[in-house]
Amino acid sequence: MHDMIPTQPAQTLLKVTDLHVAYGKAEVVHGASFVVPAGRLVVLLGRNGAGKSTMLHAISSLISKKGGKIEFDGQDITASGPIEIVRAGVVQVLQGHRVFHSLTVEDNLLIGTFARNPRGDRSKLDRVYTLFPELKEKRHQAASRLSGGQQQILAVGQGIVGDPRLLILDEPSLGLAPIIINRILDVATELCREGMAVLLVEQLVEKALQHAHHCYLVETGRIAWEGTPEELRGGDMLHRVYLGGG
Amino acid sequence: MTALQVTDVTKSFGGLTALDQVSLELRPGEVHGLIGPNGSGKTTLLNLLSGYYEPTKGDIRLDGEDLSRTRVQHRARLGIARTFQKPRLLGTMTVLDNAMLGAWRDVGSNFLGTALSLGRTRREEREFARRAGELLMGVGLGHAVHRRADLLEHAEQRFLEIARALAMRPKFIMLDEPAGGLTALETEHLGRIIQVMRDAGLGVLLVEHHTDFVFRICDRVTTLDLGKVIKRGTPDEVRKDPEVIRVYLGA
Amino acid sequence: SQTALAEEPIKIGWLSSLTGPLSSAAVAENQGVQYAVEEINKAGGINGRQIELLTRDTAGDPTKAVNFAQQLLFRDKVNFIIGPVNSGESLATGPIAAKAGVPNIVIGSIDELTDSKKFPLAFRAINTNTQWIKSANDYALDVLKRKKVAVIGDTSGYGTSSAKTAAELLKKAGVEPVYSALVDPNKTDLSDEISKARAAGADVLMPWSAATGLLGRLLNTRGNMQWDVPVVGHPALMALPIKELLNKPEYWDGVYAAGYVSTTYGTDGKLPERTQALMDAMRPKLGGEINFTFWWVALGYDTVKVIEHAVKKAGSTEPKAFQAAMESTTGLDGVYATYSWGPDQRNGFPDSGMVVNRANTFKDGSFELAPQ
Amino acid sequence: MTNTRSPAGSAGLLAGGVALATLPLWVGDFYQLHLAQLIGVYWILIVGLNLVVGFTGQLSIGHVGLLAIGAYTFAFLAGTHELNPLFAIAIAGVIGGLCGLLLGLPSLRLPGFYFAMTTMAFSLIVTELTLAQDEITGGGIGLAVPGVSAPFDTPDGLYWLILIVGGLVTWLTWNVSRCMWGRSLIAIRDSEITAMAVGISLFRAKLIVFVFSGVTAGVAGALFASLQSYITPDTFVFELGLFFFVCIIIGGRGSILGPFIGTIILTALPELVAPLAKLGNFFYGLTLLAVVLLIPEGLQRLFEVLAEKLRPRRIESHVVTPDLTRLAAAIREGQSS
Amino acid sequence: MLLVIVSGLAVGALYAATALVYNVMFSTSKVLSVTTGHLCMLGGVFGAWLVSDLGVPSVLGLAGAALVGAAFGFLTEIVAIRRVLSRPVEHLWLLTTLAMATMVQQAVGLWWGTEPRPFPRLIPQDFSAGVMDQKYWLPIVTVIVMVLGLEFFYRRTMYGKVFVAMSEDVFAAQARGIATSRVRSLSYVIAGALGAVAGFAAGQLTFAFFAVGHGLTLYGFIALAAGGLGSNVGALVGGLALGLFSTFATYFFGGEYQQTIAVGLLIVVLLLKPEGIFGQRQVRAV
Ligand SMILES: Nc1ncnc2c1ncn2[C@@H]1O[C@H](COP(=O)(O)OP(=O)(O)OP(=O)(O)O)[C@@H](O)[C@H]1O
Ligand SMILES: Nc1ncnc2c1ncn2[C@@H]1O[C@H](COP(=O)(O)OP(=O)(O)OP(=O)(O)O)[C@@H](O)[C@H]1O
Ligand SMILES: [Mg+2]
Ligand SMILES: [Mg+2]
Repeated sequence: MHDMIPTQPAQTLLKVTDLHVAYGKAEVVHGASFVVPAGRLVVLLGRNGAGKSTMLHAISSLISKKGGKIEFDGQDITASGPIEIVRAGVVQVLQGHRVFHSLTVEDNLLIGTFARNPRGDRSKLDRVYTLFPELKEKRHQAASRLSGGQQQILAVGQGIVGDPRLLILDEPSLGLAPIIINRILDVATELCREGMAVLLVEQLVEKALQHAHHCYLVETGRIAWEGTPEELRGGDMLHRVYLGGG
Repeated sequence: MTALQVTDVTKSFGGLTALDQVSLELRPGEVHGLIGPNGSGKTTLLNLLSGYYEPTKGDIRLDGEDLSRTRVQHRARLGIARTFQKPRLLGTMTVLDNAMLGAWRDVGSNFLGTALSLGRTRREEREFARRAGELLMGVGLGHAVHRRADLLEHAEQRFLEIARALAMRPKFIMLDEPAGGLTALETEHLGRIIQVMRDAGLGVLLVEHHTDFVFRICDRVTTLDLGKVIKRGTPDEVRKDPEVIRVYLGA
Repeated sequence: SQTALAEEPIKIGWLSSLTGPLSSAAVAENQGVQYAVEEINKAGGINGRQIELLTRDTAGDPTKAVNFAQQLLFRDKVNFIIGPVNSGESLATGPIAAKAGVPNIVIGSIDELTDSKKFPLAFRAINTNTQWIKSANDYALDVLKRKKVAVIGDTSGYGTSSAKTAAELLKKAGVEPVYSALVDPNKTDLSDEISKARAAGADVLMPWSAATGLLGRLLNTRGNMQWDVPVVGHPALMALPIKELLNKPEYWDGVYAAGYVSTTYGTDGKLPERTQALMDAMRPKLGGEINFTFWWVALGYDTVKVIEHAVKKAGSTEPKAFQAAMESTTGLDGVYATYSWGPDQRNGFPDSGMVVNRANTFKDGSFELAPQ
Repeated sequence: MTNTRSPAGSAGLLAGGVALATLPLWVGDFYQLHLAQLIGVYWILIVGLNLVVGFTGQLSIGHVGLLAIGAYTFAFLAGTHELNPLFAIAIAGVIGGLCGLLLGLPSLRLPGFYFAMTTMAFSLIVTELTLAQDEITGGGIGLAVPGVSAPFDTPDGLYWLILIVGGLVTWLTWNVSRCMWGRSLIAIRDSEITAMAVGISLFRAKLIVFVFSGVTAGVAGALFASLQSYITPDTFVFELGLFFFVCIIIGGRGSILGPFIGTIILTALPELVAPLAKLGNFFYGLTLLAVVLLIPEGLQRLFEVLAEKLRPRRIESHVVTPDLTRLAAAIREGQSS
Repeated sequence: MLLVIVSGLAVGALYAATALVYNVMFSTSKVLSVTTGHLCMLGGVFGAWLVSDLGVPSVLGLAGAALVGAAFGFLTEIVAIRRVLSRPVEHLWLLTTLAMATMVQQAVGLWWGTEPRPFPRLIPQDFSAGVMDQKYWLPIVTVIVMVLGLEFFYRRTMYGKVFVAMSEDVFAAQARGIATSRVRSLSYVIAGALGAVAGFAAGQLTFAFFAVGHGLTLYGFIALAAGGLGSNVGALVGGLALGLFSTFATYFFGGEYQQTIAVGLLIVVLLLKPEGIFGQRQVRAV
């Protein structure tokens, strides 16, 4: 696993350095640093409210950063807006079924391609339809009619059609049947094999570790630990982070 | 022996049949798990039970009384409570107020009485506040009683929803993916809470995708697929069922 | 203290709807009021006391009017109130001025505004609505010899009530209107009303509305239908904004409106010299050409002059004295009219001051007499 | 609701109460007294409307219609038919309530903004009817309105009457707001789904508060009429209905103190910009815009924020650990009772 | 009788256009702006000013009016919409747009005068043309062109979808790489221009009058609600229907109960079909 030790910029796709984020006065991310190498699946683990989503939002510059530096593929994207970042290939799937309810499934997917192609790009849709046939069935249904899980699948689909170079998934397993979760994580690994990178936030620690190459433990806005899944399973870090203290 | 009975219920939306001839019995003092692939009809069944939808066919009975076509409010007053897949709290109110809201079915004083602040109203208020307070302590939100609900974290919101449902003094409580987005530890706590409910004699209907969790705490499990019941029985029977593995659990 | 008293100014509160729909009358009257005040102050004021004018824009809203009336009466302690302009507001402020015991020069035309018992201190300078309507009716019936009248009012408070009065007066004269309707002043098209009036066989149209838009549409529709029927009614028919709204200038032919001797050209083509004098004096302020009916200015001017006259006569601004002075005023020559009030006569405007004008003779805000 | 008043708060409340009760004694002149009376009358309407708009979230911008109905009822009974004014005020309240019922029955079934527009239209309809039914309302001429009978026949007396009524309705709504009913209304406002889930009958609750607001509007109308001493259709312009609504939003939803202060400020404002004559309305709009942009959540929230500034409690996140024995006890108790 | 129908259709067309303008702003922001009617007012007033007072050719006049409308739309979005949408409290936009409406009406009133002023003849035609008069068919043609244009715009481009998307969830829309603020401004600019054009086309009906805004805001909304919020066809049908209906109502019952009748119509429609004739209702609450 030497080839993916962060200090080798060559493979590094995303590099977050000393990130600080605050909501109003309350700072919730206090200097987090981590890297996502190309072709790797990196997972962020941590308790609710630890600040994982906040970090992800900051990367896509959906919220303003208080400090720190974010580089993507060698470019400094700290200052650039959400659009440029999506165009550059950083696509994020937000937490919790964030789809557009009164649009049909198909239109939701087309919106996913909008940033790259303002006229919408249907050619990208087939891949998602083959991955998730349940979406194809319902392609002309309003998203509001989907079940919670189906909406989550659609959200992931929206991310994939944006053909990302770095795909950010925030708790994709939320409300999904185990079989689908496996399918999504397999897709993620496959994307990595194709040379993209995936940054994953997950509460299903075991499942996540099965697919991850590298993991970071987030504790109240800081990176408390980093290492490979094997190392993590070895130590008692997980235990500590999730029970907090002791 | 009261029970909530669903018999041969069918629900279709336009062309699509979300539920097809589903039967299910929810008994007091047992935790009944409801699992199945996404879009298999679990939430729909919950919505039928709590009255947001009317069944296309079949009926729903509580102690023999047919509820199929009664309003949501009526069932709430009969003691059928539920939580939602996405927590639905009142952000501008305090945690305690949110929990107290559950006591609505016990409110005896009408608008005028309240406006004139008759003794009865004040007595009720105190009573409800005490009860809700106890429940909040119970589910572990004691530290946040007077916090605005929109400042709660995800897990706290889920537990508050449960407290509100319990404040309704329900006979039956239906939980739609209560463990969604909870950490292992929090899921652990949730499990204990559910067991306490069961021991207190509530009938619990649990819709959940954390299968190991479901199999651990449920007495019986029903599996839906494409709106049909494909397997029901003890956790072990269901877990080993090849069909369930194929459509839901995966290898 | 006598001197001190002499120095302190005479406060006049001027409730004027300078903004909002129907503000053009108020704006013109304001010119007259302002000018009169300046003139008097330049000449050393009334009995040596300067006039302090406090103007408030009621925007035609009765509630605002009441508030400002209270403000002027009880906080600013004015000695006199002029206005308000619109009937709705005047109806609301009248009782308050009476309660405060402050003299009020009324410039609203609705008859209910004056009453020597209820409002002993309220004296009207303008003519009454009845005087307007009567002179218009007389002209239509007696001079034009028309008997099939169509009465058209608008749905505003003023419109409805005037239309009602008009119908009543006609009945008194033994004429039953063949058609009468109330129209929303902003209705975009009047073809249906007019064709109905025509179908009813009307031989004269009598609109009672101050809404320029409505009147303009009425005349345009009449013209577009090439229906040659005389229109007799509210003075607003002669206002210049109407002329601008007309599709063709000739659509103003055959339009006659209640007007005033003071703003009517004699056979010699001259205005009454008091009017002419004021006009010449004010022309520079009004920016050369006068493009609004001048009697508004005259009325505004007179309101202040009336106060001056009464105060001089009474020797003080003391209400009772003022009332006495006004009640004993007869034949006071103003620009706008020659006023006479009396112990139980609160409407100073004489019937003899009314005429009917030909609308299309607008010149310097004055008009020629309608053909007799 | 379960917001326990701080001693400072109740002290302030007391001081405010005393100041209001003695206002005629220290107020500068009749004009200011008149403003106070006007504010009081508006408040009587707004405090009822507040339950509809601020708590239940039903956007009624047409309450001026109900105000007008109350006003005309009073003028008709106490004026035309020389009924005892106090009695007439009561009847105006009843009529207001009835009209509220009639308006609410169809319109409260409509979603948010549709309801708003219906109420607005209602106010316009009332104007049309007052113009058309001139044998009762005097049409465009309007009606003269008598004062209230002794001991309320002096300006001070009228003020105290308004104060008493205002105090009463405020007390009533305050009681409602801090009990289960208040919670249920807010539930309806923020999430109808939740409200239904706990057994609240939406339409019934909406209708009840709307009728209540109708009653206060009717009473307010009666007092407004005798304060104006003359009413015409142009008195009850649609803008007035908006004004009431604005007072509440500026004050802050789900609060009572906020809208009260909002009412005072917004009523006094036009008088302050009066010397601007022609520009008056423009500045009114400008101020409204500024206020909404600066304190979008209303005065109430402003107070709260300031309070939090004074004694900030930092929210530390920690693991939720249930107390199972206690929970069991609580549930069992619920089952048994 | 024919004349009554045609004039009914003409005002109906104006209501329909106003309803369309509502839709355009609503589509990106879920806001029903009180300024909608005033956009038409601006079109009428500035059209008259440019063509009559400055004597520019009517085509340029139209362009100028549209420009003014667009500018005001843009301003509205920046001042009254953008900042309040980010707030948790709903319906603040009602107040901010109301404030904008009050200010623009007052400003125009002071500058242009409070009396209605004539709107120029756009096409040489004699006034005795009766039902064929341009003041009737100009608005009708305009609104039909508008509907076709909008439908084309929504179907041919992604913007229809983008508008809906961001109106539902701005945050998620940004995450998908949509320049939400820019898109919203765009919709308000379009709305402003359309409103002004409508006001310009109907100028000969309404005259160049500073106070036509309020009425249009109300009637436009009634048309929209009856036709179905969000549906352009609905707006068209609702508008024309309302125009005809109220004209006939006044023809038979006189002007006293105009509003009563119009609103009666609305209530009936909404009680029968709450989402409006062509609207579709949001399904699946839970
Ligand atoms: N919009 C917001 N305003 C204020 N505070 C916020 C906001 N969003 C999140 N927070 C706070 O920031 C902290 C981190 O939130 P965040 O959602 O990033 O945590 P998380 O690790 O994603 O938790 P979860 O696993 O529940 O998603 C939490 O304490 C939360 O209360
Ligand atoms: N209102 C509706 N209109 C149309 N189809 C609907 C509606 N509600 C549910 N459905 C369909 O019915 C099926 C069952 O939905 P339901 O929400 O019950 O699934 P679920 O078992 O809860 O799935 P999940 O585990 O993802 O929540 C889905 O295919 C969904 O698309
Ligand atoms: Mg998160
Ligand atoms: Mg579900």
